[in-house]
Amino acid sequence: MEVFVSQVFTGLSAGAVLLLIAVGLTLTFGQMGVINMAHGEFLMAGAYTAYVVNLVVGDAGLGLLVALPVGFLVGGLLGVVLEASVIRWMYHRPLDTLLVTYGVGLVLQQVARDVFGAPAKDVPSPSWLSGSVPVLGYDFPMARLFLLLLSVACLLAVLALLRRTALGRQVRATVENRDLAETVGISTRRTDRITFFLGSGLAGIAGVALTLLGSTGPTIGASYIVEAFLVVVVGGIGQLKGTVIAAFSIGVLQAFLEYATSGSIAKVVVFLAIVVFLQVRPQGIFAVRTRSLA
Amino acid sequence: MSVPGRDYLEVRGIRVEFDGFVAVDGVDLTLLQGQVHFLIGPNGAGKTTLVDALTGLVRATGLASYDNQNLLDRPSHAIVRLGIGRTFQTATVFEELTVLQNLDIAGGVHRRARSLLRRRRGVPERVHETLATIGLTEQADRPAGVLSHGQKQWLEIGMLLVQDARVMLLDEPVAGMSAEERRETGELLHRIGQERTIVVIEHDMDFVRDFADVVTVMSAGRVLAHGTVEEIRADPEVQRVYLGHTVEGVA
Amino acid sequence: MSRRTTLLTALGWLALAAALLGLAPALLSDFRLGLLAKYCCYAIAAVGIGLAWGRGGMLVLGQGLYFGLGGYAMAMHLKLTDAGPGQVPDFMVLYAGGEMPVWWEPFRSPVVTLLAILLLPVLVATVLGAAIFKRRVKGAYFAILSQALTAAFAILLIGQVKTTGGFNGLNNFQSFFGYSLYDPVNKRMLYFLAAGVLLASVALMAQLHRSRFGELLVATRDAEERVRFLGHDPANVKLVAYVLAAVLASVGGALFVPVVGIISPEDVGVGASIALVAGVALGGRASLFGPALGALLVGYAETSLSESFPGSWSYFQGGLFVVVVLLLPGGLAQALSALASVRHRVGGPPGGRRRRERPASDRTRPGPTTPQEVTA
Amino acid sequence: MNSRTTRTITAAFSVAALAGALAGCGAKAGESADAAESCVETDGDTVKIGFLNSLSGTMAISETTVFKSLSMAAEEINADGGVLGKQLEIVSEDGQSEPTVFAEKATKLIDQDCVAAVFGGWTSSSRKAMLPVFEGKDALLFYPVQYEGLEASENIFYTGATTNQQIIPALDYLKDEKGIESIFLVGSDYVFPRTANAIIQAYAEEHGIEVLGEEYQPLGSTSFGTVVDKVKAAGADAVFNTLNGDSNVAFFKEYKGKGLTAESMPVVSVSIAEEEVPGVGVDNLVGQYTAWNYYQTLETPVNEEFVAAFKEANGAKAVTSDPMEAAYTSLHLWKGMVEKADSFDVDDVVAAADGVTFEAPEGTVTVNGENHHIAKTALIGQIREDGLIETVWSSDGPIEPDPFLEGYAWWEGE
Repeated sequence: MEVFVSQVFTGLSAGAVLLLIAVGLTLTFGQMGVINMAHGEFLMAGAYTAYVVNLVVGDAGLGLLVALPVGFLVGGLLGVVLEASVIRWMYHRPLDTLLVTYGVGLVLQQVARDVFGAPAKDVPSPSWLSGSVPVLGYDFPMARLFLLLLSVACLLAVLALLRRTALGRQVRATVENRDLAETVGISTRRTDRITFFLGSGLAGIAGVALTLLGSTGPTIGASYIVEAFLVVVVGGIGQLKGTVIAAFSIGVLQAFLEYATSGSIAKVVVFLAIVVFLQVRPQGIFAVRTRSLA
Repeated sequence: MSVPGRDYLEVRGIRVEFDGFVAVDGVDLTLLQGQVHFLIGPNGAGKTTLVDALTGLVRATGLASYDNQNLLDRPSHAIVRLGIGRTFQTATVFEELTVLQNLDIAGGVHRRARSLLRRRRGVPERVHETLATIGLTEQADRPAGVLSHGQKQWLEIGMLLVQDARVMLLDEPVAGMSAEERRETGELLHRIGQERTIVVIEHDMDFVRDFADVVTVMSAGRVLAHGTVEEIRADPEVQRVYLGHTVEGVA
Repeated sequence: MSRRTTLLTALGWLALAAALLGLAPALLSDFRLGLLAKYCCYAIAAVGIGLAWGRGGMLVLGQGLYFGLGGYAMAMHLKLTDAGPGQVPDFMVLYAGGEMPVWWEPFRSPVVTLLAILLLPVLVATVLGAAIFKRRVKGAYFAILSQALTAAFAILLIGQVKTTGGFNGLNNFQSFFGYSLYDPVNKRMLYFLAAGVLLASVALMAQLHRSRFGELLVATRDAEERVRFLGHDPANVKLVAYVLAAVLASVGGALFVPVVGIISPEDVGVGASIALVAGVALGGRASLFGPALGALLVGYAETSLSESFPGSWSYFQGGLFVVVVLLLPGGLAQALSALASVRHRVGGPPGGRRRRERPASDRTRPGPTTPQEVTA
Repeated sequence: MNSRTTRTITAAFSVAALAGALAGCGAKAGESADAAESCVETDGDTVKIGFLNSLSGTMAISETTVFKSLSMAAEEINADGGVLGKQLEIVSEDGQSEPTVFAEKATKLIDQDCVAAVFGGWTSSSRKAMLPVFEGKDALLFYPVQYEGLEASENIFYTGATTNQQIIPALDYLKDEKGIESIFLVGSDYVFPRTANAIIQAYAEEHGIEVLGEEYQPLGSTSFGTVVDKVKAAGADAVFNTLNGDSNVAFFKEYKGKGLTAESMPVVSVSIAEEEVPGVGVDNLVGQYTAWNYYQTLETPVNEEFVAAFKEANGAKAVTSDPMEAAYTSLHLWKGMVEKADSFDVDDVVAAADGVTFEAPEGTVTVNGENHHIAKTALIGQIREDGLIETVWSSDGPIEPDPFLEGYAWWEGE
């Protein structure tokens, strides 16, 4: 029982990390059919933002609170720049976008290495996030709890934005049918850019949050990107609810497998399970009925 | 030379449903060889969906029997191999291949796997004939991408000929064609229709009137009427539901 | 394909052969020739990627999987022959208490090994490919899946220290089918072997490109649904190309082992797999010579850049992807043919000109196109 | 030209290539190939040596510092008159954190640049990849990092610790000083942790210590939720940590987050040196233990000079660590061997190696001519608030290297 509880929580918090990264991907992948491999590097930029903000502010707690919005802006701006300079020219070539953004990612990694140096940087955790809270007899680390809450909060914010605002309606209309959206006067160019800002900004937030769990290095994003894409694919492209389910199930599945076997085997089994799952449901958990997706 | 079971396509009770929306609702049809059938009806009547169902693009229930096989059980390419071919609303030819290559590739179904690995030598007889039939002999070596819209439609029909499709399902083949091209297309259909079952989805009523042997009117997923152009014209039901307010050509 | 193109192809092939078999050995030192042999191994895999990606439209981001299958099969054989009959490879003596898993045993035989190098990728690629293509998983889905598979493979290798050498991989080979690997003359022999295989695979591609299958593959790439209505199952067409690409990657990997003297998870992982794609993109994915020449060029660039400016390699590789794929989707082949203003024909650069395939009806109702529409 | 002609030509060429390949064959296995003649140039005023470190990729974090201390040693030696009166000329290559590249660059340094010796490598995989190159070309490699032992190549000198100079003393410390009765093993999934843990298992069995778990994570993994859950649930007296690089950060953050401390469950790490501490975060590490043979805080005149010189060259914030010191020492040891042999020839240098000593920052080290390792003193350290490591225990003088653990009856190869 104890093992069960601890693994559910560990899995949920791992899923929360995946979710935070994958939500942004789902938005851009879903709406524009763009596979942005540099998403991981936006995350890295968020992590370095946390590092820099912390140096400037000098207080771990305040630093984190400042870094979250700043990280969002940094990630978002990088996204907009990428969209405007590269991706907008390639909407009709989704596969090629994958390679181009991978290249952008490589360059960003090396920039980080040259600017910040290769050694990993530590961002100190605020004192109010050290230690743990007992939940059902399990000591849930505060940092992980914070991450879980942050990820849920981000998700709710995105949902509210999509459901409640005019912008959200435009985004959904564009996802549904790009041509039709254009004919009713929605500027899909503008919508695309905003979506990209939002999705990339979320990666920035994820980066800031991840400094609570690990180190900040040039390859921090690359280590998450493959898994994050799998979450998107399993969830069903453009489907937030699918992404949520996929992220948490993969997180929990991995946690249990890891408990039963080892880290390597768990990863391999999860990857294979995903391949098999896509045999059963090639469209992911929730299939989208739209023709504008690539 | 009528092969038993291959001189007609029989459709019984076909039904297609998308998430509760019934697009085709129990259609019965018998499509005979040697006739040019026209399938007409307002937008959303289910014409294209019916063709999609017959060619394995959407799941359907019911029976569509050809050559003693139920088409609805089979994947698209297997249906094609039974001798049923189709075209699409927008002409889809391989634009980077030449006209000749487009036709040649259509004949691939009947080749053995080994011969696929060899390069094409000379032009197969059937391809030659087809080039003449569709009137593209002079364009044989040009990339299909540079053809006019009408020529692309003809090329598609030519590809069906090379494929030796016994049943041809053509989705709005004359859309966007000039009057002259329409006439030529109509004549072409009648020429090749002698030994085949040809089904044309069409909106242009002049074209229907000039070339249809049999007309089926669909509305809201059902067959409204079936018969010759004259019979359809006279059908009060058709006039009430359909012809009255949209089409002036027939009424 | 016209007579003139055929002639040009033949001349191009002869020029490549003359450069690889005549010029290079005459001009290069043993060390440089060894490097060229390594690039040849990458180029063999790249030729396969050219077929699958350039001609077939399948962005294979996980060829490291097959490169690794061939590489490890060869490496296991070399370790076993070095150990001698009935003996166990050195690393197993050290780390696994001298116990050898049963599945190593068949690789003692050179015949089994050579067959494994050819057939293992066929088997794996057929199973995976059939599963993936029959379910109409394509485009980005396919790319991501192939990448995930190679990532899983690398993790698996790393996790099995006792049977695969783990992160260290397999290395320290003494001999290659009876020939000492310490002898420079034998190293040259290996170069000729790698170059010969590369030339043969380019020749094989030339034949495939002008075959009916080649046309069908391009047709499938450009309009998969249309091909279905020619009576072909596009899944089968793609499968053949995918399997061939897998075999070429495997052969490249198998030659890589004696040439470089090591195979490790680093050589088969995500990064290595994408690096293979880089050369293909540079050279021209759909062209005949592009993938091979691109891979040779990228290999050379990597070596010389890292010799002069450590760290600049990342900028170069990243920049290459951005510049080439964005501005020159047909790669150098496109640039060359633009220069020569030769009009391209079958399988010219697909990027920028590929249309989204939408054959079925286009209406606002829930359409009949859902299963195959998701990917372009 | 028709296709048949093309095909014939193709076939002809393929056959010719194959025939050429086979006809040109050299020595069969077992026959001795003509030993590659060394091309080392020793007639001039300079002699070339090669530095081979990862200056890019994931290992650049650690190896860049090794490169810096090697460079410092070379400058010192040159300022001091060089080796046998010749100035050292450095050829540096980037190993890019990839074993394959290490093998390739090693070949280049030996064949193309004709260096007298190569210094570098860090990971076991890079060393394993280079080993056949150095043996095949009869060249010299100085490897400066503690490693898993079980190796003694004629062509490599190992100036970092082998297992009986690091792992076993750490276990002795835990057993004798801390009185532990149980232990939990956590490591990255590669050969060093696997081998180290095999040794620990054997040691534990011999000395009645219970091993409560053995967990591995893929290199570079940053998900330690489950592992730390297992560690916590097992409740061992101590944790033996062979994690590498970034994984340490995630592990220690998780460790602290789940309320585990140096007091409640101490962790002994063998891959965290002064250089890595800031990256992991001093807060997360204070009070934890490390096992090495050198710390920056050592109070010997030689070390104080070494630290001062290093800070002079690399800034006041620079720290020194065990692998850097071992690299620094390796260049000086090579100098000692060459001068003792009065020759740069590899065979002469190897023959002269036994007993060469150097007053290193870590203390006096001596080369063992038989297994090419060096005698070193083992030091257990504790991480301080300022990020430096303080010696809390040391072995009784230098320990003779025993890479195959032949002197330990409980070890029989696993």
